[in-house]
Amino acid sequence: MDKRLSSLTEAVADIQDGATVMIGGFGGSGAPIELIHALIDRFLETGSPKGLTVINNNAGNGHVGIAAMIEQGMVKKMICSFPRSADPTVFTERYLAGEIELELVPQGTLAERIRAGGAGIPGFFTPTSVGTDLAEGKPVQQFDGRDYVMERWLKADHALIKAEQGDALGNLTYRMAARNFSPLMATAAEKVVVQVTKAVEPGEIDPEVIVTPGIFVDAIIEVANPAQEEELNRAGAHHP
Amino acid sequence: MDKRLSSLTEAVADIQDGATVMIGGFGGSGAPIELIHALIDRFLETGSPKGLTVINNNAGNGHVGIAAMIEQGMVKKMICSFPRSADPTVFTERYLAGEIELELVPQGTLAERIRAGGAGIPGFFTPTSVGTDLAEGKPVQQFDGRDYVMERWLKADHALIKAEQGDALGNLTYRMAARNFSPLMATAAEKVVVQVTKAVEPGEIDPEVIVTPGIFVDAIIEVANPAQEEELNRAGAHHP
Amino acid sequence: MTQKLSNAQIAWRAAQDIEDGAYVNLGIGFPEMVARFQPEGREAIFHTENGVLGFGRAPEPGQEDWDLINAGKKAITLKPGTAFFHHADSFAMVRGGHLDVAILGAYQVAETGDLANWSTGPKGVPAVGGAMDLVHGAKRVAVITDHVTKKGQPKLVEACTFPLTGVGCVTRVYTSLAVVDVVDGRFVLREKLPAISMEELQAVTGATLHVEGEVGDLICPEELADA
Amino acid sequence: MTQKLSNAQIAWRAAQDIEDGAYVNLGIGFPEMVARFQPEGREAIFHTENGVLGFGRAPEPGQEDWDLINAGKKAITLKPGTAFFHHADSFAMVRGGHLDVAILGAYQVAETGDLANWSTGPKGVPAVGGAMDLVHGAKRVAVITDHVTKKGQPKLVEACTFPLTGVGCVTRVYTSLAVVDVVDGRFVLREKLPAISMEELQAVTGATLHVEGEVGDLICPEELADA
Repeated sequence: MDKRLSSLTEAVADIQDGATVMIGGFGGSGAPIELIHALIDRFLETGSPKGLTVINNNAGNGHVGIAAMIEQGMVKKMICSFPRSADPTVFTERYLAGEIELELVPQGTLAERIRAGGAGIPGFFTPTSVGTDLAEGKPVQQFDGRDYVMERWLKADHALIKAEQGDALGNLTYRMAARNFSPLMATAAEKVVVQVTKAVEPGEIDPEVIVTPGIFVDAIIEVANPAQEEELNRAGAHHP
Repeated sequence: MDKRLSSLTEAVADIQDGATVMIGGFGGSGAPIELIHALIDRFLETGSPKGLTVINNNAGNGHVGIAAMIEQGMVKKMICSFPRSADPTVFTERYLAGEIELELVPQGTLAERIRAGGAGIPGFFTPTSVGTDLAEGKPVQQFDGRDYVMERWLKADHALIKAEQGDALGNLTYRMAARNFSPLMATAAEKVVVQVTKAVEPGEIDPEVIVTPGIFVDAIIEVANPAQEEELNRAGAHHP
Repeated sequence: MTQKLSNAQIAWRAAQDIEDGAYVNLGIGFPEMVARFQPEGREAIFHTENGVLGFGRAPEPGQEDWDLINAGKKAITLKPGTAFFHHADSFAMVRGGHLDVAILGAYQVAETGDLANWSTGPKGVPAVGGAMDLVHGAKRVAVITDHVTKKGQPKLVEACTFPLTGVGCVTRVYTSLAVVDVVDGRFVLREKLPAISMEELQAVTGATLHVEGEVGDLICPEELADA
Repeated sequence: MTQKLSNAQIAWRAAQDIEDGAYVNLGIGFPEMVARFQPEGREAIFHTENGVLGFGRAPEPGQEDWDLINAGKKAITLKPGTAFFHHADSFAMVRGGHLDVAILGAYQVAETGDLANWSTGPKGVPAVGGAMDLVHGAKRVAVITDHVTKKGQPKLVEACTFPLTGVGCVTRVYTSLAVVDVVDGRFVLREKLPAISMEELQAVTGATLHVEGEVGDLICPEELADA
């Protein structure tokens, strides 16, 4: 079994119209720019995939990555905690025009819902958002005299994430704060595709330091010297 | 801030009668033998602590570690998934004599309840045990047409765990399958004391490979060349 | 009817259905034997509840490292690609549906797919381990077992009389006499030992064995007969 | 009444209450400034939602590594003992009560301890980030804020009119004029600028300021007045 793919095109080939896609990253750290741009390129060539629901902490910055997906009209809905950034224009304009839906989720609840999706936990209770607008319509239950909101798991058809090292079995490490949501998303999507900065052979990663065991990963594609979203934005990049 | 202690005696000094204590380990791997034996020694000298509720996957093996605690009469109740072992005599005899209580919890539910305790999640739903005797008396709720049992978090007054490396800030790594429940227990107890095989300075552990960040740890005590429970048992050891 | 498969033969048969690259959990005890019989050219990746994925075979006696064990507390070894993780992540793999197959032992399997394998009743010390998690987690839950108990009682039954491990979870049973699927609340016979007649097989089975299409011959390597 | 504390002075005052070894989360924006003013001999350990504990100061311009950022997407640095972890573990730290202090900004704080700091109403794009988790997670939730809005409206009120971030969560407010505790549904004044009278302070506060015992002088380093 070898999970390594040979092209970015292949890596994003099976995402269908209307799919739910988790995309790793927090701001620019951990954003799988090359996978996202390969998906945009596919859309520009074929008109598909569109009508996507995208799950990420944010809603894009500038004109690359998720912002570029939104700009091209591929995204129907964002599920995120913080749709603001240094340059959130693309999302903001479409949101205010009613052209994109937003499900706003507190950040810790977003993380826990994704983890729950991956861990087979359909619902859990959290104190977060109790008594606020974001708890509206959700069951509230008291434990030990304190109110908690019940939240549901979050799953996706696909996850696109970025890792540092990945071996042929899909075992992954991450780089600093670029880890963020990616290990969770790797557990919660039907098909998990990872761009790794360095593809290695099984055994090259110390078993003690593997963050995402290969069982969660379907495919890896090596992208040496990947773009960093923050740096692209500081350089005023656009995709395409 | 330096979380390093200088003696095992000090490490177990504040566990009170009637306390709930999580003890790391799965079988012999990860069992903090020196911490447990220091606690037994304290009990033998002072008569305290007794009436303990102990949370561990098992209920002791042979006449060392948790089995020795039970043998000395320190344990009122075990919360575990599998109270069997190569030599479970100590627990078995007391259980059949009605001298020790048992709360039997499926292993994955035990792990998740401890994680929930550490993560501020008072309740969650799991498919595990639905329709079985172990779900008796627990709320059942349907999600997407499937039944799930609601389980509660599990917390403790103390956790005694074993790690491989620990720095002065409490950052920890583990050794192979000795990791098991310990990173979870470190999050779910009021006071977390760790015996580490090697105490190091902050910065000596690569930030990428820390498994338990120091925020979860209250104190560490270096025990170089720790005993391995399985090896003690194969040698027929008794404590004291 | 004295002929029946050895445990090794049952394990071998179960191993034939495990695909290359499958993630597999083998219950403690007899099911662990399945790992020995991976077909040529296929490599399954074994998961153990206590936080190891992709481990290797048992070490030579004397070479054990007792911090490297499986859920049955037996020593295992590293392989290239082995990963360690904690218990919550381990059961996220189980409960989250990431395992392709779990192969477990059984006291009884019902035609509804119910499984009883953790307790034979209120006597003694109960112990459940990870079985209740596995039966509701793995994509496919199979059982390997002798066809009858030591006393000759059927283990394939209409309804379990022992406490349940899980409801409607088993989809295939590999016994010492047959391979039986659970389909829509019925046992469907897929394979049986050539030497045993349908009537003989039904006589030692506690629920109706249905036939849908061909019943294959259950043929296992002879050299495992005494293993 | 023109005199008031600068943001740096408010941040300095809040920093004085952070104990050595405390685990602290600072909200994005103004609260991040608190990290600059750790008292001599004390060292707090800073947590950021995006998976870093025990990080160091901002790097020199040009030295940023944009994979090493805080929740405000600002570059940070490593320190001996820094740890990385994923978002679920990060919010386990938050929700599980492992943080000693969270210091956040506010649109409004009510005498009940209710906090509004994420939305000023239905216009624009709503964004919540980790604020709702932090207010119910940290052992102590403090607010730093100007005492009034830019238009001079009180930010300390009887009841928040903006959408709530959390109910009954704030226990201390450091403002540009005073230090106020929330005690049993009332504001209790602990310190105020010496130059402001009780009457003047009450006039710019939207709920009754109670006095229990001595009201201290709120005195901050002069050199931070223009910072």
